[in-house]
Amino acid sequence: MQLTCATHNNIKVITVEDNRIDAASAIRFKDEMRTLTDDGADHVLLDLSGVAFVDSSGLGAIIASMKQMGDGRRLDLAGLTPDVAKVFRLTRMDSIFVIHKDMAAALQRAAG
Amino acid sequence: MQLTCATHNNIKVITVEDNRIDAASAIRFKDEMRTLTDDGADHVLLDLSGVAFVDSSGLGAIIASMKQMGDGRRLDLAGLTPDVAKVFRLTRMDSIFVIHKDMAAALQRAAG
Amino acid sequence: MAATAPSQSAPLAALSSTATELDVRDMVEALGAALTDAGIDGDLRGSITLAVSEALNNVTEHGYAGRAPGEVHMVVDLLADRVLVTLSDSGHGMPGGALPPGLLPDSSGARADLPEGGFGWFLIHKLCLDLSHTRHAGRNTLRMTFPRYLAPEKS
Amino acid sequence: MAATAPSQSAPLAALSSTATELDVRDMVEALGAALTDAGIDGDLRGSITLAVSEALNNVTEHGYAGRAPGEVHMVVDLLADRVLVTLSDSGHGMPGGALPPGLLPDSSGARADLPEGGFGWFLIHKLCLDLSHTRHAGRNTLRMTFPRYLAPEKS
Ligand SMILES: Nc1ncnc2c1ncn2[C@@H]1O[C@H](COP(=O)(O)OP(=O)(O)O)[C@@H](O)[C@H]1O
Ligand SMILES: Nc1ncnc2c1ncn2[C@@H]1O[C@H](COP(=O)(O)OP(=O)(O)O)[C@@H](O)[C@H]1O
Repeated sequence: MQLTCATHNNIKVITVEDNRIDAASAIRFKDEMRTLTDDGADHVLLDLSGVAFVDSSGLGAIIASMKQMGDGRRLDLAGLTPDVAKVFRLTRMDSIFVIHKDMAAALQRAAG
Repeated sequence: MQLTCATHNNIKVITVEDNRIDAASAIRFKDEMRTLTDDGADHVLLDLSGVAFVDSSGLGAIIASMKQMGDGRRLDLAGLTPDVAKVFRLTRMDSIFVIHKDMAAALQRAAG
Repeated sequence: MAATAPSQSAPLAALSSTATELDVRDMVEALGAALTDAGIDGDLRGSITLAVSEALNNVTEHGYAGRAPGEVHMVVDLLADRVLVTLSDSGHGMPGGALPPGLLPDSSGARADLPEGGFGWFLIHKLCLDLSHTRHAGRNTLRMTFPRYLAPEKS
Repeated sequence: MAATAPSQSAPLAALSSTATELDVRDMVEALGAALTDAGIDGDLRGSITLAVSEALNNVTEHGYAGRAPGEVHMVVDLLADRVLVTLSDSGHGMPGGALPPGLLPDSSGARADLPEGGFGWFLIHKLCLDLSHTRHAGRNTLRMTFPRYLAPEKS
């Protein structure tokens, strides 16, 4: 599981470099998210545009990553590919996360 | 494997009392046929009217029973149910054995 | 037995057993009962049970030859115009990796030379509309296709 | 992959693997490749690979829980209007002997109470047209039916 990190407009952007978050990688994803969000950034944006497949274990790991950040801090999502968007829609998790179409839209919204 | 035995018009009639001769019973069938045909009767008639199913192992055991009788002695068949007749037909073994419609026909033919 | 289930839904039967002669006999009898329940009888039922019995006997005799009898799994599906039987086992692969051709053993010789075996694949080929074998990661999958309504005997 | 084989003949895929997370990932990727080869793409391909992935993960996590990872076998069939996926394994049976109902976990509470799991059977039920489970002689057979042409999402 490879995640890369950058900061734009005070938003910490984490990009998933693997093309799947599934049962085989969920725990590693969650652990790396913990490391990357431990600095306390208030607003984290997870760029999923390179991820073609998320199963329910991957979804659970994304939810867990949000929960482990604690209240008062945001984990937004951006760039959901169609199959990934479907997992969020079917499980109603699209109403729990703020989901941006892509990174440009997410950063613009934050800046505006 | 249960076989019963009787003599009509100098023909030794062996009736198969089980409804299948398959891989699980083929060896027993062949062994019991050997015992029952060891007396040297020249003309043996195998009544298969109670047998619904013969697979290729069962067919092989019937062929083996004929072979173990040796040349100059006959093993005829009678009363083949449809699925059993099909095995003989498909493998062309219907041209090797004399096959009678039923016991009455077989005994009449022998008597006539 | 989901005899009244719509085609393409639950299988008509999904059975598993150890590959021993007595266990596969039970499996063939359960197959026959499921076919009868589904309204498949007569010649077609006879052809399907015979071909499947031959394939199961092969798994028992050849697939697990030289090892402890393993498991064999059967799934039966009733489609609109076909009956599919899928057998899988963890036994040896086919000799040379391909389905045996199923030639009829020669019975033209003297009585003492008549074949007593080797009819298995011949019957399977003869009774199936279509036949395929796949081996992946040590598991064999044999797919046997039968017609649903017509007698499958090829001349 | 018999992508051009007629329906109801050879399976589109017959794959076997040990039920570990990495092995079933490979199996799901092979399923996806086979579907693409067969011209099944987009939303439908996504739904099938997701549902099958959930079912395979269940076998890995629950089916063989407390024992060494066993084997799981997948057969995929392309019918005229359906895609059938048949999974079989020798793991535990379903809790209570029946398919778990697949309720959506409650996410109405506080952030700290959000569910992190329990979505598996919910997704499977949601994405399949039809679903059946049979257990016989220690072996589970899960049959998942998908449409062949339409997106299977139920509202
Ligand atoms: N399931 C199997 N696994 C491995 N080898 C097999 C299998 N089935 C058949 N064979 C091989 O194919 C040969 C021919 O099989 P078959 O026609 O059924 O003859 P027989 O009736 O003597 O078993 C067998 O002798 C065996 O070498
Ligand atoms: N293949 C299986 N074999 C045995 N039990 C299972 C299987 N799949 C699911 N279960 C049971 O059903 C429950 C619900 O499964 P699921 O909805 O997939 O939740 P999760 O996503 O937490 O695995 C599991 O916790 C388990 O007890």
